Amino acid sequence: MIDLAADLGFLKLKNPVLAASGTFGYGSEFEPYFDLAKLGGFVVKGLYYGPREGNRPPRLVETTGGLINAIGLQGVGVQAFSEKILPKIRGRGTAVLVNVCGADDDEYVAVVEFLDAHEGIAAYELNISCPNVKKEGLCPALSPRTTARLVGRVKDASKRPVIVKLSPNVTDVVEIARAAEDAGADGIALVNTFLAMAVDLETRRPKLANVFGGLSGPAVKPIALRMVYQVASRARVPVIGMGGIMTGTDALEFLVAGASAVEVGTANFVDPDAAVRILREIEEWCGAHGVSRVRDIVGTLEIG
Amino acid sequence: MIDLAADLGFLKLKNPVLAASGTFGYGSEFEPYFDLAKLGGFVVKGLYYGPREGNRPPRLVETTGGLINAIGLQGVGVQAFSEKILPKIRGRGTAVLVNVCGADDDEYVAVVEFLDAHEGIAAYELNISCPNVKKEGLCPALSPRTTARLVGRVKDASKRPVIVKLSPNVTDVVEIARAAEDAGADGIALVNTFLAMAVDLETRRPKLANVFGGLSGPAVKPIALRMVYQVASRARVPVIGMGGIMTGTDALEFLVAGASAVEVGTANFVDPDAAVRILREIEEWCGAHGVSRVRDIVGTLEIG
Amino acid sequence: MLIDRNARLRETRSWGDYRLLGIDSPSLGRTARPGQFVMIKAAEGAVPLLRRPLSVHDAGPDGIELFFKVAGRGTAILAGKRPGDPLDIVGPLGKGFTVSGALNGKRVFCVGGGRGIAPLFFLARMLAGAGARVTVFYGGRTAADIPLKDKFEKAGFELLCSTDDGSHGFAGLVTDLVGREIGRGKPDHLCACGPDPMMKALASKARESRVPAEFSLESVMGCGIGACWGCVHRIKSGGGEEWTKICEDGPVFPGDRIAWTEWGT
Amino acid sequence: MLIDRNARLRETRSWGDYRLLGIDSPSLGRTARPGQFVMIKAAEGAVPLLRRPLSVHDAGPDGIELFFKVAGRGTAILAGKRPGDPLDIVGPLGKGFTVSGALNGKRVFCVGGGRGIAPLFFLARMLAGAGARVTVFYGGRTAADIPLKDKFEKAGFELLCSTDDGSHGFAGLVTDLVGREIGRGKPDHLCACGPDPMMKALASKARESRVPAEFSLESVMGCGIGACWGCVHRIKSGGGEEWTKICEDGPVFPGDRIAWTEWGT
Ligand SMILES: Cc1cc2nc3c(=O)[nH]c(=O)nc-3n(C[C@H](O)[C@H](O)[C@H](O)COP(=O)(O)OP(=O)(O)OC[C@H]3O[C@@H](n4cnc5c(N)ncnc54)[C@H](O)[C@@H]3O)c2cc1C
Ligand SMILES: Cc1cc2nc3c(=O)[nH]c(=O)nc-3n(C[C@H](O)[C@H](O)[C@H](O)COP(=O)(O)OP(=O)(O)OC[C@H]3O[C@@H](n4cnc5c(N)ncnc54)[C@H](O)[C@@H]3O)c2cc1C
Ligand SMILES: Cc1cc2nc3c(=O)[nH]c(=O)nc-3n(C[C@H](O)[C@H](O)[C@H](O)COP(=O)(O)O)c2cc1C
Ligand SMILES: Cc1cc2nc3c(=O)[nH]c(=O)nc-3n(C[C@H](O)[C@H](O)[C@H](O)COP(=O)(O)O)c2cc1C
Ligand code: FES
Ligand code: FES
Repeated sequence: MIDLAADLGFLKLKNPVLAASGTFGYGSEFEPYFDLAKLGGFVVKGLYYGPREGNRPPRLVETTGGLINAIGLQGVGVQAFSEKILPKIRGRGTAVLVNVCGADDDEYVAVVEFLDAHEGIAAYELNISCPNVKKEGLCPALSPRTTARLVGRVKDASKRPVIVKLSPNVTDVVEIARAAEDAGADGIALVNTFLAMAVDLETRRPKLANVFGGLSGPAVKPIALRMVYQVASRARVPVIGMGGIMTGTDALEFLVAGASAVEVGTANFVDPDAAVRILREIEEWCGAHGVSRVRDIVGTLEIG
Repeated sequence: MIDLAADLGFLKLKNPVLAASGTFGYGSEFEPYFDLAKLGGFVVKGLYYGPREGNRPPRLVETTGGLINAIGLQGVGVQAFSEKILPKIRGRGTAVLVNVCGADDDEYVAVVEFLDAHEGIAAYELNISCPNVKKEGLCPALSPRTTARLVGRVKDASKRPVIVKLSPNVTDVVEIARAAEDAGADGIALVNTFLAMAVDLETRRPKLANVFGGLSGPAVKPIALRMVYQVASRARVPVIGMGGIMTGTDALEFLVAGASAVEVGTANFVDPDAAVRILREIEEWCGAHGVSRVRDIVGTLEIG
Repeated sequence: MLIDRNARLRETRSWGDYRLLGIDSPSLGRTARPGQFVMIKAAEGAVPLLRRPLSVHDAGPDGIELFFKVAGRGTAILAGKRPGDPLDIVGPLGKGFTVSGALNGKRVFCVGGGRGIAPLFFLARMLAGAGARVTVFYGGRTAADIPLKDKFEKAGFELLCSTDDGSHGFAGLVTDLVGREIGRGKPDHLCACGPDPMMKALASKARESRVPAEFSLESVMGCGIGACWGCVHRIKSGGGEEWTKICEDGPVFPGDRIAWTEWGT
Repeated sequence: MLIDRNARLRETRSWGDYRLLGIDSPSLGRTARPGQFVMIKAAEGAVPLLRRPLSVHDAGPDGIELFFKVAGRGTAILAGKRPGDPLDIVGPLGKGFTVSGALNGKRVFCVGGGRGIAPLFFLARMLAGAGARVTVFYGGRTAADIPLKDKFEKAGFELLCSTDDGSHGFAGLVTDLVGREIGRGKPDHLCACGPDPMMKALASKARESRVPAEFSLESVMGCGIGACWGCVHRIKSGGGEEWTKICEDGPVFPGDRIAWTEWGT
C-alpha cells in the first residue's frame, strides 16, 4: 500500500491530485464517471459575488497540443453556489476548494466573507490570474504590488486558508510568488493559462469572440513545470503545480520539481476520468519504484 | 503572378519568409535542399565576438508539439564567420541577416563594429532574448531599461539597420517593444523561445544539462501570435513575427496579425525545405483568394 | 457505462466526404436516445487534443452508428479508421428530441440539412415506433450531399429531398421545401438539425404556423459533459436569456427557447 | 535526392521489440554508404515533432533497410506501419565507416551491441566486398536481443555472439568476447556501434592493442543536417576539443578523436 497523502500544512489531502478550477464544473458533472471521494480534492469554477454572464462564443479554440479558452468566468455567484451547489458537494470525502474571483479587491473580500459563513469548504484558491476577463489579459497577478495588496486584504478577511493562484504571463514569477507569500498566502498554485490568440485566416478575424484567451494543455507543460520549479525551490509555503498534466508521469514530474500537490485541468475534458487515472498511474509508478510515500518525492529534483 | 515582396522600410525582401536564427545553421547546411535565393532571407546563428563553446549536452528535449533547446549559442565568432562563412553565403540573391549576441553591451557593439567592415549583410538582428546563456533565462530583453540602453548603444555604433529580437518571457512585451523603438530600433522581431524545463522522472534530474532551455515549435504559436499582434498593432516600426510557424497558413496568420515578414524556425528541423514549402503555400493561398500582393494582407485582422 | 474504451469499429461506408461508421458498443447502443451525441477521441495523444462531438445516427442492442462529414483533422482521422480498430467513446450525452406516446398518430416533420441529417435517422425510427407519421426532409447542396436518401427510403420513410442546385429532388433550399409542405398541411411537430441559417429560417416558419419545433444545436465543445462552459448558446429561461451549455441542457432545444438573434448568421 | 517523400514500406519483420523495415526508395538505396543514417518522420503532424535518426541497416538499388528497437513513441509508431504505407525520409546523412581498398585482405572486427548492430550488416557486406576478412561480434542482454544472428549467419559472415545472461553464445559482455579474440589475434581494424559504456570499453581495448578503431555515436538529434547544434559530442581536433555535431562530422569517428571522458558513463 502506497501512502498517497499530501500535506499542505494548512490542509491534509488524501492524495495529491486535485481537479483544476474551470475544468471540473462544480464537481457533480463528474459524478457519473467516478466517485469524487477518490480525489485529493477539487477546485470549483471561479466564483464572483454575483452571477456572471461570461463571454460571447466562440469561447474555445483547439491548438497544437493545447486549448485556448475565453469562457470569461461565467458562473452562478456565491448565493446560488452556497444554496444549490455546495450542499451537494460537501461532505463527500474530498476537499472542496473554491476559486475566488472579483472585479476589484472588495469583491474578492465579499466572496470570501460570504463563503466563510458556509460549511464544507477546505480552502480558497484566489484567482488573481484569469486572462479572459479584462482587456488583453490584465489581472492582479501581473504585478507584485497588486498581488500583495489583494492577498493581504483577503487574508485579513478570511477564516480559511488562502491559496493564491498565479499567472504565467509574467517576467518573474518568483517575485510575484514572494509578494503573495509575504502578504500571508498559505499556499501558491500555478499556473493559470497563458494569454494567447488564434486567427481565422479565411475571415481574418480572431477565432475567439473575446480576441484573447488562455492557453492550457500539454503544449504549455514545459513552461509551467519550469515556473513551478522556480517558485517551489524558493517558497516557504507549499506549492500546487499545474499546466498540461495529462498522465501520472506528468504529475510526478511536477511533484519532483517541488509541487506538494497537482491540479489536473484540460485533461478532464479529454477524459472525464483523467484525474483518477492520473492518480492510479502515480500509485503504480510509486509501487514499481519502491516509493512508499508519495510525499517523499516532492522536491527531490537533483540539479548539477 | 503574386507579388510576394515584403517591405520592411529599411530593407526590401523578395518575399516575407526568412529562416530563423539558430535553426538554419549558417545557411549553407540547407543548400543541398533548395536554392537559398528562394528565401526572403535568412538569419544566421547567433554570433558572439569570439568563438563559443555552447552548453554541455543533452541540449534538446522534445515535448508535446514543441522542442526545448539549450544550445547555449555555440558559434565560431565574428572572425571565422567573416573569413570562412560570409564569403560563401553573401551575394546569393537572398538577404543575409546576422543574429548578434554579447555577454555585455560592449560585446554587442564590438560584433556590430567588426561586421560593419564586411560586405554582404543586410541587417543585424539583435539577440537580446536568448534564454539559454545566463542563469534562469536572464537576458536584456526582460526589462525596458536594459533593452533601451543596449539598443541605443548598438544603433549608435551600427552602419546597418538593427532589428531587435524580443523575448516572450515578459509581462508586457509592448512595453519592451516601445523601449526598443524609442531607442532607435529599425524593426522588431519576436518571439524568441519560452523559458522552459523538462524533468526525467526516472533519474529525477533535468533532461537538459543546462536545466533550463527555450521552448519553440507549434506548441507556442498561440502565445507568439498574440504577442506579435499586440506589438504590431502599436509599433511604428515593422515587425517580424515567428513562433511555431509550420505551414503557409500559420505564416499568413502572423502577417494578418501585423507582421511584415515571418521567420521559420523549428520547422526547418522537421523538413529541411520547410521554408520554401511555406512560401509556396503562401503563394497558393494568395492565388486562391485573389490576393495579388502579399503585403496587402499585413495587419488586416479585423477586431470587434 | 459512460466511457466505452472498448468500442470497436464494425464497418464503414463512405460517399465522398461522408462516412457512416457502424460501431460495436452494447453499452452505448442500449442507452442512447435520439438527439443525443457522443464524444469520440479521433486519435490517441495530444493532436487533436479534444474529443469530437457526433450525434448518434442510430442505435441498437449491439452498438451505434455515426454519420459525419469530414470537416477537419479530427473527422479526417476518424474517416481513415478501419474495421476492427478500437474506438474510445464517451456517451451517450445530452438531452435529445422528444419522443413520446403523445405523438402517436401525429404528423412529424424531421428536417435535416447536410450532415445535420445525422441524428434524424434514429429519431425517425423511434418516432415511427411511437406511432407518429414521419416525413423526412433531407436537403443538401448537390445530389452528392444527400447520400443517406437510399437508407431512409429503404427504411420505408416518406422522404422529400432538396438540393440547392436541383440535381436531385426539389430545387432550392430545404426550408422552402418544408414551407411548401407546411402550406399543404401543417404538421403537429417539427424536429430539425442542420446549419444555423437553415434552423433559424425553420424556426420562424414554425413559429408563424404555430408548429411546435425542436432544434439540435451545434457548437465547438471542450468536454461534452458540462464542465467547461465552452459550448454555450443564447437560450431563454424564466423571462431572461443566458449562455447555456448545449451539451448539458441540449443539444436539442424547443425553438421558442433559442434566442436566434444572438447567434449565427 | 535528399528528401524522399515517396518512400514506401515494402516489408517488415519483427522480433519482440525489434523491427526490420524493408523500404522501397531507389534514391536512398543507391546513395547510402555504411554508417550513414536517415531521418525519418514517424507520423505526420506535431507529435512527435522531430524526425528520428536511424542507421542504414542495408542498401541496394531498390531501397534501404532499417533495423531498430522500439525505444519510445516515435519508434513505436514506426513499428506499427504496414507494408504499402508511405514514409517520409531525409537522407542519407552523415559520414560513415571507412570502407576502402586498403582493407583488402585485412582482418576487421565489427562489434555491435543491442540495436547498435543496425549499421553493421551493411558495413560488413561492403567490407567483405572490399576484400576484408570480417568477424562480426553481436552482443545482447539475452538471446532475444540478438535477433539478427541468423541473418548474419545466412549471409556467410563469421559471427560471434554474446549474451549477458549466457542464453546464447559467449556468456558475458561483448567487450570481453572481443577482448578474448583480440588476445587470440589482433585485427587490423575495428568498427563498433552500441551503448556508450560498450564503446568506451572497446575504445580503450583498441588503444591498448593499437588497433585502429571507428565508433558510431548516438545523440538526440534535432535536425540531422547540421543546423541545430543539438547532437554534439566532445571531439578532439587540432590539439583541442570541441562540441562537435555528430550528424555532420559523424556519426562515425575514429576512436582517438572521441573524448570519452567527457561523455556517457
Ligand atoms: C452535439 C453535436 C453533434 C454533432 N454531430 C455531428 C454529426 O453527427 N455529424 C457530423 O458530421 N458533424 C457533427 N457535429 C459537428 C462535428 O462535431 C464537427 O464537424 C467536428 O467536431 C469537426 O472536427 P474536425 O477535427 O474534423 O474539424 P476541426 O479542424 O476541429 O474544425 C473544422 C471546422 O469545423 C468547426 N468545428 C469544430 N468543432 C465543431 C463543432 N463541435 N461544431 C461545429 N463546428 C465545429 C471548426 O470551427 C472549423 O471551422 C456535431 C456537433 C455537435 C456539437
Ligand atoms: C545517428 C543515429 C543512428 C541511430 N540508428 C539507430 C538504429 O539503426 N536503430 C535503433 O534502434 N536506434 C537507432 N538510433 C537511436 C534512435 O534514434 C532512438 O532510439 C530513437 O530516436 C528514439 O525515438 P523514440 O521516439 O522511439 O523515443 P523517445 O521517446 O524520443 O526517446 C526514448 C528514449 O530514447 C532516447 N533517445 C531519443 N532520441 C535518441 C537518439 N537520437 N539517440 C539516442 N537516444 C535517443 C530518449 O532520451 C529516451 O530516453 C540512432 C541514433 C542516432 C543518433
Ligand atoms: C475552460 C477553462 C476554464 C478555466 N477556468 C478557470 C477558472 O475559473 N479559474 C481559474 O483559476 N482557472 C481556470 N482555468 C485554468 C485552469 O484551472 C488551469 O490553471 C489551467 O488550465 C492549466 O492547467 P491545464 O493545462 O491542466 O489545463 C480554466 C481553464 C480552462 C481550460
Ligand atoms: C535549436 C535552436 C537554436 C536557436 N538559436 C537561436 C539563436 O542563436 N539566436 C536567436 O535569436 N534565436 C535562436 N533560436 C530561436 C529561434 O530563432 C526562434 O525565435 C524560435 O525558435 C521560435 O520560432 P519557431 O517556433 O519557429 O522555432 C533558436 C531556436 C532553436 C530551436
Ligand atoms: S462542451 Fe464543455 S460545457 Fe459543454
Ligand atoms: S542534429 Fe541538428 S546539428 Fe546535428
